[in-house]
Amino acid sequence: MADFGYTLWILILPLVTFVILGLFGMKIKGRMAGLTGTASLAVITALSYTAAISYFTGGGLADGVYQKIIPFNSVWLNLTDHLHIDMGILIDPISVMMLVVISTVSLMVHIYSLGYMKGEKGFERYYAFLSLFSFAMLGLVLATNIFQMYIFWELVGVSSYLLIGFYYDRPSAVAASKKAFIVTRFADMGFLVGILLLSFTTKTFDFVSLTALDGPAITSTGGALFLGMSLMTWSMLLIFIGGAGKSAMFPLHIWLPDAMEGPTPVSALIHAATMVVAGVYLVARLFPVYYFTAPEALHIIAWVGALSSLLAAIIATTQTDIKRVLAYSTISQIGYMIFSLGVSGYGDHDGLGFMASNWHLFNHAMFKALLFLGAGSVIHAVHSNYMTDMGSLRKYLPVTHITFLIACLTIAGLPPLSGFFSKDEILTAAFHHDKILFAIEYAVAGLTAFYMFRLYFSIFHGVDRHYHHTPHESPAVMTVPLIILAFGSVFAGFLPFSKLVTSDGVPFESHIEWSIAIPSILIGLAGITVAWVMYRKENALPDKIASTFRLSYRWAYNKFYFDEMYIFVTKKIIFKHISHPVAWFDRHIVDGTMDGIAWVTQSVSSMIKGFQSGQLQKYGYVFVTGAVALALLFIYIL
Amino acid sequence: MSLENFTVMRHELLLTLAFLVILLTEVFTGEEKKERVRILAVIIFAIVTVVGFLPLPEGSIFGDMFRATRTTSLMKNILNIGTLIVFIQSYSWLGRAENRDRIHEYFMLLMTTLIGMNFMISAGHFLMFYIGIELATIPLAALAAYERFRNRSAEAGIKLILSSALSSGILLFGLSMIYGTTGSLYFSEVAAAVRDMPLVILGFIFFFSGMAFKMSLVPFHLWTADVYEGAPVNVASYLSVISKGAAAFIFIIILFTVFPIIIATWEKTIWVIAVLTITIGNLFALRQKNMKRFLAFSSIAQAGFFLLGFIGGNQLGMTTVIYYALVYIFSNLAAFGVVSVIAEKTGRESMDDYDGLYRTNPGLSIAMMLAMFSLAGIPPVAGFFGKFFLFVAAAEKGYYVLVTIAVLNTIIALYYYLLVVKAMFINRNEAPIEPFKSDSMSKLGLAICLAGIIVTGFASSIFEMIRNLSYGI
Amino acid sequence: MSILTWLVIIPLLTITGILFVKDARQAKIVSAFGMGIQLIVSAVIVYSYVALRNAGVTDEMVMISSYEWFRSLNIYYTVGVDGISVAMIALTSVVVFAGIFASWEMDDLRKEFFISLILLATGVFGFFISLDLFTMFLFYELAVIPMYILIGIWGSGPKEYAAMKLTLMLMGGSALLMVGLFGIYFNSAPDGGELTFNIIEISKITIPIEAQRWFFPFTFVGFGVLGALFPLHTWSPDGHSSAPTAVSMLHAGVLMKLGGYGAFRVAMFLMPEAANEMAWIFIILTTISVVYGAFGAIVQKDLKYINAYSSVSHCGMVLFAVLMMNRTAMTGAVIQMISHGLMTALFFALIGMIYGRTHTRMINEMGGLMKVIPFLGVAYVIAGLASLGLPGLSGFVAEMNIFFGAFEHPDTFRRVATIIAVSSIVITAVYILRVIAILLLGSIRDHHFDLLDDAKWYEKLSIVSLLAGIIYIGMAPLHLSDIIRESVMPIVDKLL
Amino acid sequence: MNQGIPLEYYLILASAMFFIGVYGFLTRRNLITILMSVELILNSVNINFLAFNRYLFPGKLDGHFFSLFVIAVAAAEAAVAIAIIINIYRRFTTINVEDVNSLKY
Repeated sequence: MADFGYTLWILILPLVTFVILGLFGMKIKGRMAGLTGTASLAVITALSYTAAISYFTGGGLADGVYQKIIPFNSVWLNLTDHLHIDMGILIDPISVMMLVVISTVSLMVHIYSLGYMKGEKGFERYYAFLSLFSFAMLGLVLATNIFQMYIFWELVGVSSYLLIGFYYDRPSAVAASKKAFIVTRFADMGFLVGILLLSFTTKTFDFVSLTALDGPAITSTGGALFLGMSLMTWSMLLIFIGGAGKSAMFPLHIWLPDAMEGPTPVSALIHAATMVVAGVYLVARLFPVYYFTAPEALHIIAWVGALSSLLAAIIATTQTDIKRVLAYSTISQIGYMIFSLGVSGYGDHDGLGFMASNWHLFNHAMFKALLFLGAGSVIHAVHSNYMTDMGSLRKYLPVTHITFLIACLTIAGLPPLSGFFSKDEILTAAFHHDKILFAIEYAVAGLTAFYMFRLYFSIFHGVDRHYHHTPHESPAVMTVPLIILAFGSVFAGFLPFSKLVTSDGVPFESHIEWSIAIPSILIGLAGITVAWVMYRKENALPDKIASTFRLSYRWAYNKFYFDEMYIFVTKKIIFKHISHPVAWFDRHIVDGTMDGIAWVTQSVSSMIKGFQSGQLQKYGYVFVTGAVALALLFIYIL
Repeated sequence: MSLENFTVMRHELLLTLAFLVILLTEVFTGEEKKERVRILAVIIFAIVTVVGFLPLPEGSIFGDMFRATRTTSLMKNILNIGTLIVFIQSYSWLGRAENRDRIHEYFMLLMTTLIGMNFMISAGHFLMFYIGIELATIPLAALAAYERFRNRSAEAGIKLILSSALSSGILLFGLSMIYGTTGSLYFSEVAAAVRDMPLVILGFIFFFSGMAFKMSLVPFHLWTADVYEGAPVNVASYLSVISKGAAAFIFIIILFTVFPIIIATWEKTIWVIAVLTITIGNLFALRQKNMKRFLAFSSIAQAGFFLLGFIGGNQLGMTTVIYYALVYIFSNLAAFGVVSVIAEKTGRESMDDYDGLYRTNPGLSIAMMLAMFSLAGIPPVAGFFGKFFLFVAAAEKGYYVLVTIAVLNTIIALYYYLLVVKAMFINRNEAPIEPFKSDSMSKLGLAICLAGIIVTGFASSIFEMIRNLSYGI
Repeated sequence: MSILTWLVIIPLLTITGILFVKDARQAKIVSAFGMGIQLIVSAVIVYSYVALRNAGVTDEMVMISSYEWFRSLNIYYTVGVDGISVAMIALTSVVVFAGIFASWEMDDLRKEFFISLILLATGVFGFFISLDLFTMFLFYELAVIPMYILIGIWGSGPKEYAAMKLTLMLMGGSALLMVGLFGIYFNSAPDGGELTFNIIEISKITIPIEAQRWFFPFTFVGFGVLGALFPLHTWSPDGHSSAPTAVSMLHAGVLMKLGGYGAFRVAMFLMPEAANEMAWIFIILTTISVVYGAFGAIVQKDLKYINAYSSVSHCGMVLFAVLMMNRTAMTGAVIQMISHGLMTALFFALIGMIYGRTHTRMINEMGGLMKVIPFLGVAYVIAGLASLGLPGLSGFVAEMNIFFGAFEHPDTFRRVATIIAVSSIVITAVYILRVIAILLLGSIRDHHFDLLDDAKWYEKLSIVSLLAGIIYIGMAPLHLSDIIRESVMPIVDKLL
Repeated sequence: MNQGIPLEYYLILASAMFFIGVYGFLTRRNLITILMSVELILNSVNINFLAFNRYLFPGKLDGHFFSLFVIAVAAAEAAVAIAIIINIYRRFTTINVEDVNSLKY
């Protein structure tokens, strides 16, 4: 096996970059900061590719199985007698794949941002945050143990927070960043409790021993039953809540559309390609544990994924903010991946869903980053996020148009683009698992094609809006990443993924099941056709349909009122009925008791002042009474 | 009985001598030189104090009616120190024109009361004790009424003399019952003969209330505040410190040596009285605005704390009572010293007048603050040690409930002591007391007190020395 | 003389120095110098402690020196340290050092201010090095009482009320504590022999269980008042909000730690059986503290109130962890004390600096400050992130130790309490982010704020010294946690 | 030898005097009368001492001496008290005890 010691630099470099840019960014201002960040990430990308190539070309194989390699591990903190938090690097197929995804997209975003963010105030801060994010995300995927993952998980969250709130003078951005952080934090609490339960059942954090088939997790009996599910199931479910929060799964998805307040390249990197798939990665990482000890949890995961993909797809058809459409599309696609894990089996061809999920993750990263960067290019050109302000842009933005179209075709799942392959494998896996879920995903495939082409047609076709400033194509520093990603989207489908990333590390052969693939292609085409009819040219059809299905349209348009529900819970219940009463209780009851004691003392003091009347004879009276009372007390009572 | 035997009465004899010297100077000095008596008195008394510290043979004379031990001489020395400070503090007040012709009276009366207290402490017989107590009280009434031209002074005098007459009447009535049951008035014989029977208990309770009056324990305390407020500041300080300290000393001696057999009774009495005294004293002190009145109530509460040392009848108890008395003398005299300086210079006695004092007279404020902290029992000043050891003494005998009540009361006490600190340091005042320079005698007095407040706590040798001289039942 | 005693002597010398300088302006230089030396001495102590441990010294307490004081009561001035006290000493010296610089612009009665402040610090240092309950108690009260003066004179808002309430409640706590100490003292020789106040000596014997039942609550609650144990925490919001910057820093940063430290070093270490019996009551109370403080903080509008409630929550966490009585949780408790000490001191320093510029502490009157005072803003964000337990900053390390330690108990009661306590991390996030959003982000609400200056050099020094600690503990917790893990063992062993 | 008046009679007399004295102290308004009430109390004590000495402990003279001293001290007390009362009269122009209450609460 190859030596992967150099992978340590993948973690060190971005951290160093962050520290340098954070501390001295103000001094080295502007472009230099951007170039520093980009250069550092280029090195990281090179290292990642080196690692991937050397791993998959035999460096990771032993006895025909991809091994988990730990080139570096050291204790960071001792917790209990059994548990200690380590910091280390775990190299295995999925982590290596993630390295490639993250470094590629991140590098593209870094380069793209040189153009997109040019002249923005806080350019160096932007790159510092990007470096922090890269560090956190890479640390997350390379984690050797669940706790290290949790640590970086949180760091990813905070860098996401910082980047969403990059335009911190915009109230909407501030609100969005807060919301993103708090919602994911809430989910992370589930994650943490899950880790607590898991680690005290298994006495380890270590992924290698957790996922080992003879390890403490898989061989555990599952622990006591609680509400009909074993302790292990509960813990795995709670851990999944963490994943669902990060991956914006229903019903914790509400933060993601709002997160689009951040700069568009950030959306591309964090909220499309990398961070949001952390949930998928988490489940994939612990997949054996889920599969063997918590099948109920896996079942729930499948349903959550399916529902998320369906709801998000429906909502996406109604939104007019192009970034929001993409955001819901992201939720929908991640729903696919989660769902795919949920329906997967373990080992060999049974693990098709696992492989498909990761493959889709890989492909999705490419085309969704492309879509976002393309959207960024569009927004850059017309200075608006709303498709109602756009139209006929294909004339002005040729490169963007072509790459965007490629991405749309990819996500719609048309062969031979990469989306087709991974989606097809997912549907195949679903078909063998559960027919209802399969049907849902089929519908989603159609919806996806529809809303993506709705988007496409609205932006690049339709009426010319007579723009104030003629939109013009973005500079090369922005278009080159688009082209690179477009290549990725097109050709990623030809990677022999089932030879590389499998549930048990053993390569297997996968085939396209044409009986499933052809209907799915047709559904995709149908979606495109409907979109073509409705949005190719400006016409009354969309409004007519909207008014026909007014109620359902309004529900979908308002995102099924999830935001309102959350606001109700937080403002009306937590703020109004918990926090305010607590604050009141503290001020008036608890504090009032203390003041009350003082008040009582004072009043008693005033009450008894009559004894000191200044009358000598009253004094004598008290004196004699006191003496007599004492005498009586002691002679007759005590 | 040879003449040498009289050396056991050294303290009393020296005081008498000093008394005579003052009397003679009074007679032989001219009108214009009367003021010099002040300095003479201070010097003489300083000598008396120092001589009092010389080693002394233990013994008894007058057929055991007068007993001198190292313990009693320690107590007398402590009282001497306190009185010396009072003398020093009275210096400038006596310099007033209206007091000029009566300077010697002041000193002679004070010395007389001190002689009375010394006899009280050394008494081995209730007659000696009674004479001592009256000798210590009657001149004080005269002193309280010292300022002839002030209504309040006269009122204080009459309240003191009549209350104390009533109290000694009741005390004597109690004594007569004890005499009737035990057949003797010698401490040692009474101690042997006393029994737990109703008449003795009744007699004891009456005796107790008389003593409680001296120590101003609730409910026998009502004269205290009025007298302190009406009397001249220095007399009030003498009353609150020396008189009370002496009462505490003799009370603990009598309880420990005469009534050990009925400890079960007086423990309960003291328990009840201690709780009452501390609580009521604190509750009254809470509202006071006049500094003298305030200190009066605070000293009532302090008297309650003394009782914590009484209650166990243990050696530690007596140690802490004596130790606390010493600490209390320094602390309270410091407080009264500041009050007296300010009253002397500006005529103001209200707590409100102290607002913003720190900004005009920082030195006095610091002294007052330390005194307050010491009275409240805040480290690192001596009061902390004193209170802590008192509580230890009570806790040693398992009176945890009492200790708990007492420590909770220290919080109320802390509140009103902090009010003074607040007035001086925190409150702002439109017309604060003007900056002034104190005379050197006041400074000397305060300096001695402050040194005492600081040193007495840390110097464990003082505590150990007292401990070696104390005894339990 | 033991080097530990210097920790008490240096502040006293500094006070003397301040007394003798003529110009009040020089007072701050003398203080800074004195506390700088104190910082160095602390560093030397930490270093020599580690060296001793590395040399294989396994005594529970090291660097012990003892002087007889009150012979007849067997009271000694005994000092000595273990890993916990060493850590607390280091914390204290950092916070005091930062506090001096945070009050650099103090103008009214400057000499007195620094004297009181350093006197307070003397008490705290003395408390942490004491091994004799009497001296410990003495230093404890010595640390509390200057608060009155400090808040009363240099405070703001309803300062007299707040100062009085704070002092009386804390002294009320110490009154209970005193009763508890008597109980311990008089039961320190159940088989005859000499009574003692020495913690190590007492820890070797077993106090009769009946006595423990009586005196454990006294002692624990006595310390608990200072540790903001619900419902005796109400001095904290008023006190902190009225106190001047450096005092809030010292008080929340260090003084409140006396409560937590005492709770396990005295109450639980010496009376383990009762501690085990009664833990459930206090676990309930501290769990309430943790959640209640956090909820209380959500709706506050005054920056200091927010931080005060947050302190209630975090200090509740300390006591909560202490009551879990195992190695991990205890370690967590100590790290939480240090972490909270640093970050809350940082918070209060920043609040003071912001207040000094904007003259308001109401968050809704400010906004967008990040633009004009980025240094303070960024520091505030970091402190906030530390407070909500972000990995890489100190709060996380502490909380993880606490949660894992607490969860180690197999019984449902403690686990449920743990999960409730865990929920505070979300609530904390809510109020921290709320403050950051309103205070620092958004647009500037008042145009007077456009002209504010960012931090001065002394403010930066103060902030950086605290930040350094937070980040160091957060990034490389192993050193600290290993030192503490070793030192909690004797206590945990007794409790099991 | 004690076939005359029994001890109890003396004691009852003394007690009566004592309580009359106390009653007088508490109810009379004139300061001089109050002082006289105090003398009554002291005299009741004297009777007690003398009676106890005479009847119970005839061998010793403690009680007798004690009453002698009480008489002497009472005289001193009266002297000082009357002096102060005179001063009170000068200052307040009354010797009604109820009017002498400028110091209170």
